[in-house]
This record gives sequence, structure tokens and C-alpha cells, in this order.
Amino acid sequence: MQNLLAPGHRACAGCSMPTVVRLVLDAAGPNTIVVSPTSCLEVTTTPFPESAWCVPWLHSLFENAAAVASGVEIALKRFHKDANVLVIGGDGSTFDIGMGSNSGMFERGHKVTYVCYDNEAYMNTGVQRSGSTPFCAHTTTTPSGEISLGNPRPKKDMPAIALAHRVPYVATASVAYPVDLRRKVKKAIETQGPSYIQVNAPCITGWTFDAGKTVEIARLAVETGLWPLFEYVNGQLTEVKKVRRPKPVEDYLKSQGRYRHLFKKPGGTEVLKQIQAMADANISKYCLVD
Amino acid sequence: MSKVKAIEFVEPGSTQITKTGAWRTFVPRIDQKKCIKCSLCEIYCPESSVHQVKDPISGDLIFDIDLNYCKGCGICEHECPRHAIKLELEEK
Amino acid sequence: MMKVVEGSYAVAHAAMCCSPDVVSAYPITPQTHIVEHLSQMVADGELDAEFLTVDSEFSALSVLVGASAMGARCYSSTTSQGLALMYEVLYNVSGLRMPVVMTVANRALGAPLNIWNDQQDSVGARDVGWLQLYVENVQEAVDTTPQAYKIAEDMGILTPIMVCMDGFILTHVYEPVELLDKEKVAGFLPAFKPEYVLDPANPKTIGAFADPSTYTEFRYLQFDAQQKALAKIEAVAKEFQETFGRTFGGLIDTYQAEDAEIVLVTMGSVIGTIKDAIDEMRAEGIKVGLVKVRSYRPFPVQALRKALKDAGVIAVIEKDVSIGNEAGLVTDLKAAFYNSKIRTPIIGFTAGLGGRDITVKDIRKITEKASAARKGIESEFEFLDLRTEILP
Amino acid sequence: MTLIWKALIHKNRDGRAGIQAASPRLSFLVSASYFKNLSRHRKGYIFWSLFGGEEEVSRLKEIRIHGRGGQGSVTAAELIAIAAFEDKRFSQAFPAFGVERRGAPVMAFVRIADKPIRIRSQVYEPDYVVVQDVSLLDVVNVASGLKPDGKIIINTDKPKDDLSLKTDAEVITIDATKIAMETLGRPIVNTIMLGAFCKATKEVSLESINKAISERFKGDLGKKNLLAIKTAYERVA
Repeated sequence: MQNLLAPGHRACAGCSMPTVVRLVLDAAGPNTIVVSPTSCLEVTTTPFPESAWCVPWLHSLFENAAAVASGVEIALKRFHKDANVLVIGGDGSTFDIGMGSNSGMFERGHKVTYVCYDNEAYMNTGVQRSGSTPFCAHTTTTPSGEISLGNPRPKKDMPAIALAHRVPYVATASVAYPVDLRRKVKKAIETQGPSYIQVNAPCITGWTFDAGKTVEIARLAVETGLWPLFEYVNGQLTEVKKVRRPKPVEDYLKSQGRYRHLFKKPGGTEVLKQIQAMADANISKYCLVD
Repeated sequence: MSKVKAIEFVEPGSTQITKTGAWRTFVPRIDQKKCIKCSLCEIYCPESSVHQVKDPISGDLIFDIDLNYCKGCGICEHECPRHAIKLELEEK
Repeated sequence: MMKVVEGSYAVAHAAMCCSPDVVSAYPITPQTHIVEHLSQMVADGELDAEFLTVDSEFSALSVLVGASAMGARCYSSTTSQGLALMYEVLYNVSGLRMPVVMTVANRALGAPLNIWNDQQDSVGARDVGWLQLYVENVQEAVDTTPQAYKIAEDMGILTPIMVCMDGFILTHVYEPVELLDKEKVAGFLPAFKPEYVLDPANPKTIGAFADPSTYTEFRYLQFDAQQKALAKIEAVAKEFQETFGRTFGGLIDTYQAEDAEIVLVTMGSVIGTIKDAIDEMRAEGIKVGLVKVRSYRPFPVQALRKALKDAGVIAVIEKDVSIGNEAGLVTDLKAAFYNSKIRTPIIGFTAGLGGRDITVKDIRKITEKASAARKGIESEFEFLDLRTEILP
Repeated sequence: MTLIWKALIHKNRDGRAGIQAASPRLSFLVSASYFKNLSRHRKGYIFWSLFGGEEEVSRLKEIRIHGRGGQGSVTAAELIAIAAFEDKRFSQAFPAFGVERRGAPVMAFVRIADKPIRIRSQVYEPDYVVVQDVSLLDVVNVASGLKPDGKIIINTDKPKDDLSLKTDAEVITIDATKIAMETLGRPIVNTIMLGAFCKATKEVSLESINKAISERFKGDLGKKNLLAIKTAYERVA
């Protein structure tokens, strides 16, 4: 495996994000330029005068990575150079504050691969809700409380938004499925035009679980049907990762502190049913079970 | 401390000067006899700390953990399909 | 050869002559004609550049961050709300030391919504780390464009520049202009060769975060670069004059200021009207003169002290207001004098906000008020053209 | 009476920024490098202006054009400015900046002078007013500030006494819409009003107007516009 992300970075012990980045860079190879928005990734990998990046890397702002990457891509074209242009950012910049920039980049059709490592909240600032936070997850701005069961809204369907822009390659992936992830990155960077990959990336601090369980939890998200692994090419669903015997969502939820209240508080059982229904809907929509 | 220049160009891979091994409480030990060389520990390691090296005695390819950087998170232990990696409380 | 053209066309033509690699801009009145002309130049093959039409001013400047990091010469243009929307990127471009040149077609900021000229937009952005040059007419806007690149791309400076031209008044006027010659500009302005770019063969990290142990030094280096720009702006204006035969001043310029007892200080297109007013008043024996501030950032403290040391009274006229404490230029000017031996009374006037016209009559009124202030300042700062009859 | 011009060449700079108004008080300075950078006809102009010229033409002339959005008032202003420059004079044209849409009353301004024009304020006391559409008289005070010795040129088929205009200036009418229909086949009058303006004021030469038009409108449209201007020029007394 090519190590294009050096050790010595400052991510939490047990964080999935560096593994996601290592896998993405391994697939993309050294002829790659990465733009990252403000994020855990940016802060933990580039404390001046150090950098973990072994490929050229640029940070500008929280909400403009896609526009900056558009500029990199257009300049490559201008100078008749060839390199993969990647954005690697978290869900805060991808789903929320950078939506305008992302929409512009998708719509203009830049040959940029946008990889979102999705840890489902603003982790860099201390676990606040994002547009990607799942239904009834506890965050510091959607806390569970006497009259609250956590985040009141379901997760935004970002792949559908990418698809609505006619992004020719849209896929989901997981840190627990490295072969699948690398294959998808390779496919994305070969795509003429923009591509979008959303990678499930558990956060030990925000989701609250023991450090060693990072990959296991990511795997459970897939095995319950809550994180379907799919691939759209030119708007057509071309591939899904089948789940042999879907596990109940409780298996996934009970392993994380952010859902602890659902197992303790009145009304929690009803929510668990609703979340199971979301998993079942995914299973049916993507035909996850043969 | 390196000098600050007008433009903050930073050298690639330069975080390696920071030995995050100091963060560790538990240290992973690989039982080479149980290892089937599936490389999952290398793939999943967030610290890029698991490397394939030649065993100095046998000359075989083995997996080795660079303790300069390993933060002792335990993902390798947890994911090892043969339970060949064990976390131990580190004596410092 | 001189030609009667629209100000926006002249500026677009000047930008074209500077051979930018990437142009990215978002249309906004009264800047729109500049980007339209540039688009047409690209469409006609007259300008060989990547032109990106983006989703906002914010994206426009963000695109240039990426392109500039690749070593591209970049151009943009905006105004008012657009500049405000860019605000966060403005700091980023200057902090990353990217020599972007941007024409600001100065316009008022809402609310209330107003599309007309004043200079609140760029004066309000005086601290973002960009150099700011204000021009008095279309020719100066044209001539300042290649000068801006030459200053910005100096390896000791590497700081972005706003060329500020009054919206509508200069962007929409047709007047005789000497358009630039592309080859002559190429001789004046060498190709941009940055030290490092984003390059997989030499993979540097750009934009690392700096903690309290280094952040101050990065800011100091920017501050230092602006101080270095003081000499560079003068030198480049001189070099331009040697090559093209025209100058509108370096850091500052003066008009009938040498023996003037009353000196008016201002920036931008109102200078023309002031010059006419000065001629009128001089013919009547009033010793009035003008000091034009061409470079607002860096603020030319020494040059202004020298030019204004013998003035009997100074009146600053500006199209901006620092809501809460007078206005930008007058505050800066007072600060420049406080620790010097100059004890000249300084009074400030905000005028021409939101497109309100400034006439020769207005300038005469200011001169009279300034003359009276020699005997004692009655009002340190005022809205010159306030319509008190419509106030509550 | 002939005025002897004096020019102050200010700090080796270009004519537009540097040549100052003729004033007996000003010192006389000529810089070689200044002249080096001027086009030939402009050099000629400067020498002409140094040694003589009509006082009448030395004065700044201001023109206000009234029209409706879409009628080409700004284009008309621009073409006058170009033509004046062709005549080796200095000029400036600009719209009354606004948010007016098609059909709404709009204004454009022109200044013409024999020296570089520096003033940037709007025109309040025009020497000439051009009204592209007589219906504007009902909604806009088109004669506002018009100098008593000035001229107002109005597109109308009515006799001038029927127009309730409050001005001491000379009123000139022309049925530009009729000429437009005859020559262009469309009721677009801005170029026709230029022909009328040219004849009525003599501020720009017909040759220069024609040249400006030919550069702006190519081919058949150009020819039609030249005919339209010629017709207008002939019909104004």
C-alpha cells in the first residue's frame, strides 16, 4: 500500500478519517492534487510547519473547496498538465456550508473527484449537528434531554443532490470495505467530469465508542442497511453491495453513545422502529438482499 | 523551529518529526506465528504505522508496527481475523 | 492611438493586455460590462484565457485561489455586495500571498439597496491585506492595471491588489482613452514565475494552519510586504511613465498644492471635478490645492506628511463613512500626523454616498468651510450633502 | 475676438491629465516627452490652440439627451462623443445611471470641449437638449436648466408652438419618427436625432457623425442610417 499520508498527524487515536484518506490516496496515486476544506482533516494533518500530505495539498476556507478545486482543474487545463484533482472534506463543508460551491463545481462539470468523509456532525468544533447528522442522534446542538430525543430531522440525501446535478459518477463507500472504496476512487478519477463519493467514517469522539471498534461500527452501518453501498454511473444505479442477512438496527445503534438515550428514554422504542423502517426502505430501494 | 517564510509552503510528510507514539497507553504486539499476512492491519491503521518488513532472522515477510507513531488505538487488534494482535498495557 | 470607448471596455482591454491565464467573475452592477467585454474577448479569440462563470462572487475569488496556487495569473472584478460576499476569501488570497488583481467598480452597500457609486465597499475592506489603488479617470484605470500586476507579482511583495474605480462614473463613461498595446505591456510586465506551485513532482502543502507560535509572524510578513510596496508603487508608476509616457502619480499626486493654504484630500473620480473647482477658485485668488491619495493601502504616511506639511488647513472628502466614527481616510490621515510636528487642522466630509452627485458647488462649499476652520474647528466631521429637510 | 491660449503642461504627463485651462496667470511650460506620446492630429490641435482659436468653441458644451429605455439614448450620446473626438475635440458621454427598464424615461449626457474634460458631475444646465420622444414632455421637465441661449431639439410631428415648453431657448422640431419609417423602416430615431443635432448646433461635423455611424453599423444597416442622418440634416432649417 502506498503511504501518501505520513504518520505523525494529530487525529484522535482510532479515528477512521486517516484510513479513509490513506485508501483514497492509495487508489489515486501520487499524481494527485488535493484540496481540503476546513475540517478535522485539515487541522490534524497540517499544523505549520508540518504536513502529513505527500501529495500537493491546498487549504483555503471551510466552504470553498469545490470552487478552489475548480480553479486548480482549470489551471491544469490551461497549462496542459494532467493530474487527478481531489477534494477531501467532511460532511459539514460538503452538506452544509459548501453546498453553493459544490453545486457550482458539479454544474460546471469540472473533472474533480469530491470525496466526503462523512462522520455525521461538526466534529472539528466539538460534535455539533450537521445536515448529515442522522435522525435522533445526540449532538451538542441537538442533545437528548427531558423532552428531546436528539436530532429531529433525518440525514440530507447528498448523493441524490449530486445526481440531480447530473454528476456522472456518484457512489457511497465505507472505511470498512477498503477494496470497494479503492475501486470506487479509481473509477471516479477516470470519470470525465465531476464525481462524488461519500464515505461512512465513524468518529470515536462524536459517536462515542471504544477506539478499536471504528471499523466494526462502519461495517454494522452497512450490514443493517443504514449505509447502503451503491454506485450510480450516468444517473443509473449500476452496483450495490448486497447484504446477506441484514442485522437489526439496534446492533448498530446500541454500540454508540450518540444513540444511548434511545435505549433508556420513553419514546426511544418508537424511534428505533422508525430507524428500522429507514433501513428497510434502503434495503428495498437498493435491493440489498437477493 | 523552522523559519517562517512569506508563503507557508510546507514540506510533504513532515509530520513525521512528531512521534505520536507518545500518545499511547496500550501497545499492540503481533504474534507472527498466528499472522496469515492478510494485511488488514496495514490497511486499517490510521497512523500508517504497520509495515511489511523482512524478518532479520528468517528473512520472511512479516508485519511490523512502527511504535514511533502507533497511538495504540487497537483497530488492528480488533480487525485481525486470526486474533494475532494483542494490546498490552505499555510499560514506560 | 486615443479612442472614445466605454470605461468598462477600456479596463477589460487593459486586463486582456496583461494576458491573464484565468479570469473568474460574477456579474454585478456596475461591474457587469467589464466581465461581458472580457467574455466577448474570449469568445472572439482575442483573449486566450480560461474564463469561468461561477455561482457567486465568493466562488469567483475562490476559483482564483486554486488557479493562483497552480501559478496562473488571475484577474477578477467585482463591487459592493460582491466584494462583501468575497470578504472571507479576500483575507485568504492575501494571507496565501497570491498576486491576484481585481478591479473594484466602487458602489454603495445595502441596506437600503443602492446600485450607485460610493467607496464604502473597498474602504470597508481596507484591512484585508490587499493593496488598494484608487484611480481618477478611465485612463488611469487602464494604466494602473498592468502596474498592479507588476507590483503584486514582485517576489518581495506577493500581495493582491484592488484597482478601485468609481462605479458608473468611470465604468459607464465614454471618453477618449489611449488603449494599451499588448506587446508593449508584455515588455513592461514580465511573465509570472512563482517559486512553488501545486505540483505532484514537488508536492508542497499550501495553507497549513498556524498556531499562536507563528501566526503573528505571517501577519508581520504581510505588513512588511505592504511597507515594501510603498517604494514599489512609486517605482512602477515611474517605469510605466518611462515606457508609456503617462503618469497619474505613484502613492499620491498633487494639483496646485505647493502654495495652497487650503488643501483638499480625496480619492477617485471626484478629483476631476475638484480640479475644475480649484481652477475656478484660483482665478478668484483662493489659494486652494489638492492632494490625491492614489494608494490607500499601503497608506503613504511619509508622502502625505511631506505633501501636506505646509498646508494651512486640510479638508478630506470621501465617499465612505465608518458608521460609529467619522470615515476611513480622514481617520487615517489624522493618525499619520499625530506623532509628527504637523499641527494643521483637519476636517472630514462624507459626500457622494449612494451615487449622490458631487458638484463644483459642493467643492466650493467644502473649501469655504475649510477656510473657516482655520480660525477654529466647528465640526470635525460632517455629512456634506445631507438633505436635512427629509430627516425626521 | 480671439483668445490667445496658454497651456500648462503639468509634470510631463499626458494631455488629458495635464494640460490645464488657458489662464493668463499660468506659467508656460512645454515638455518634449509629452508631445512624443500624442497622436499627430492632437499635436496639431495643441499648436492650434496655443496660437489661436475661437473663444466660442473653447467653452465646455453640455448636452442632455432624453429618451425611453431601449431607444438608444446612450448610444446617441456615445456617437456624439466619438464624432466630437473625430473633430479633434475632447468629449465625455455617460448615462444617468439607473435601474430603468425598457420604456421608462432615461437620460444620457455628453460634454464637448477643446481641452481635456475633468468634471464628473451630472449635467444640470445643458447647452443643448435632445428629446427622442415627444411624449416625454408630459412626464419629464425636459427643459430643466437649459441655458436661455441654448437649443432644444424635439422629435415631434407637431408645430413647436403646440408644445407647452417653458424655455427661452430655441426650440427645433423634427419628425424623426417619420424619417425613421421612411429610411430605416422602423421607428428608431436615435441616429436621426444625431443628424438633427449636428445641423442645429454645428457642435460636430456631419462627416464625423457619418464616420461614427459607419463604424457602429455595418453593411446595409449602416447605409440606411447614413441616409437617415442625411435626411434629418436636410430637414432641419
